[in-house]
Amino acid sequence: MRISAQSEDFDISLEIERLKENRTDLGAIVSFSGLVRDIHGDKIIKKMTLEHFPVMAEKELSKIGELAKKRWPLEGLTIIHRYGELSPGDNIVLVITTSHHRSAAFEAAQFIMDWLKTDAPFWKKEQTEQGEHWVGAKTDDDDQKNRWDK
Amino acid sequence: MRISAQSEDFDISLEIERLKENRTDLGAIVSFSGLVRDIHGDKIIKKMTLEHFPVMAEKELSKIGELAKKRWPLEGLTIIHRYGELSPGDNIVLVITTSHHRSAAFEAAQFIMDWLKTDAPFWKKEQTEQGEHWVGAKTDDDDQKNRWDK
Amino acid sequence: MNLIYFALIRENIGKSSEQITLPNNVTTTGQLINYLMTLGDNYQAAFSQSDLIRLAVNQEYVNLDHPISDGDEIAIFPPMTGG
Amino acid sequence: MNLIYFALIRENIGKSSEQITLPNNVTTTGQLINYLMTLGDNYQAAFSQSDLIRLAVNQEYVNLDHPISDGDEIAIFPPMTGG
Repeated sequence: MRISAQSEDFDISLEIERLKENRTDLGAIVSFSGLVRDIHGDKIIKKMTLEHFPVMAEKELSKIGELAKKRWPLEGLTIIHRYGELSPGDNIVLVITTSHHRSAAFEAAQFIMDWLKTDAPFWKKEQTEQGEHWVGAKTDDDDQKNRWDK
Repeated sequence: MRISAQSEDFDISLEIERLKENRTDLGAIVSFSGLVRDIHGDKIIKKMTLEHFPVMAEKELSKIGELAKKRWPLEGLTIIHRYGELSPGDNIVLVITTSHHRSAAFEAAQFIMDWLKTDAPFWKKEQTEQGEHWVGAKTDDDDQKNRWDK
Repeated sequence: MNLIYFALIRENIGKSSEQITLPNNVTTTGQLINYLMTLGDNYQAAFSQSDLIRLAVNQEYVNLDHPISDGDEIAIFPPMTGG
Repeated sequence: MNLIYFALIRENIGKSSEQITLPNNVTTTGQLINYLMTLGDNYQAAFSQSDLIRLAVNQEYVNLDHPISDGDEIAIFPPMTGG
């Protein structure tokens, strides 16, 4: 399991290659990347600053990864979350899951994203043309996470 | 929508870049790649040959893509399916979905893979140490597809 | 009528395509399969299990009751296993 | 006791961390928040909405009834919005 909270960008192909190495047993690789959007609601986003809780951020990402590995037979897992100043179009987060079968890889990646949204200690501040503000948490995100309780 | 049935390998980063171009509105990019596994059931796979129905293969992949676009608000979509002789570890299929939000991208990619398994005119023949044989269709795959009916 | 075969059905029949002239009493895909099975053991082997037969007429999937005519291209193949 | 603040709470309080000595009658996270709110308007603004407060004691998320002691590191922050 590769976990990283970092300011630098990531390279999806390189990260996929790291999980594949020379393995020939993987049947399915799912990657999710989340990016900064240029619009949020009715506001135009110029920049975004991602604040994080150092050390704890990676610990929480690891915990979420371990939860996913307990639930699905994953062969490999990478979670990278950026912090610092980002612009629209920039990468924020990358989750890659590999498995023998596709449903495990798909579901685990969704689960990790849903948990990460509410449980990883990162906070977004948006710079818009009307000034800057901290992004509020969405009850939607809680609902997305809670659907995995069943 | 980019659709391709091809013998050549694909490059995931390049395909993601094609969908991103210089756009700054995409919030979510999901990629699925399916690979040749070295084991199937209790057999060791040495090679795999993928036969396809030329022209109709791309038409069916397009139809599946259109179905997905009707169901989810996708911004971009790529489906690439290889044919010809492949080895364990080789890429078979790539699906990339982009959307403003992650659930649309995740669900559409899963939907496309589930439909593609039963509806795209490709057939797998495995070369094992015990000889070669055509892979049988799995009722599992029908079930996976049918869950989208509701 | 142009017939094309794929995968195990192609191998069992021993060719990937052929031209045939449709007998007058063959007007559906199901009747075509039954007619082909009279042409030899290779066709019988190819079509012995009807649940393992899929068809496309002019590149559209159809069932065994689909009407056909002499100008059609009929593809016959086993259930798909791509992805 | 070491306190660290993040995001809007950090901005409202006006610092990212501080050392305090815990009064004897403050033994839970909830009591700590109430105590901090007596220290000034900036703290009151930061903690005015209790549903927008999250806490971690020694890097483990806890609720407002969690016991605390002087050696703990307490982080206080709004609900997370990463991903």
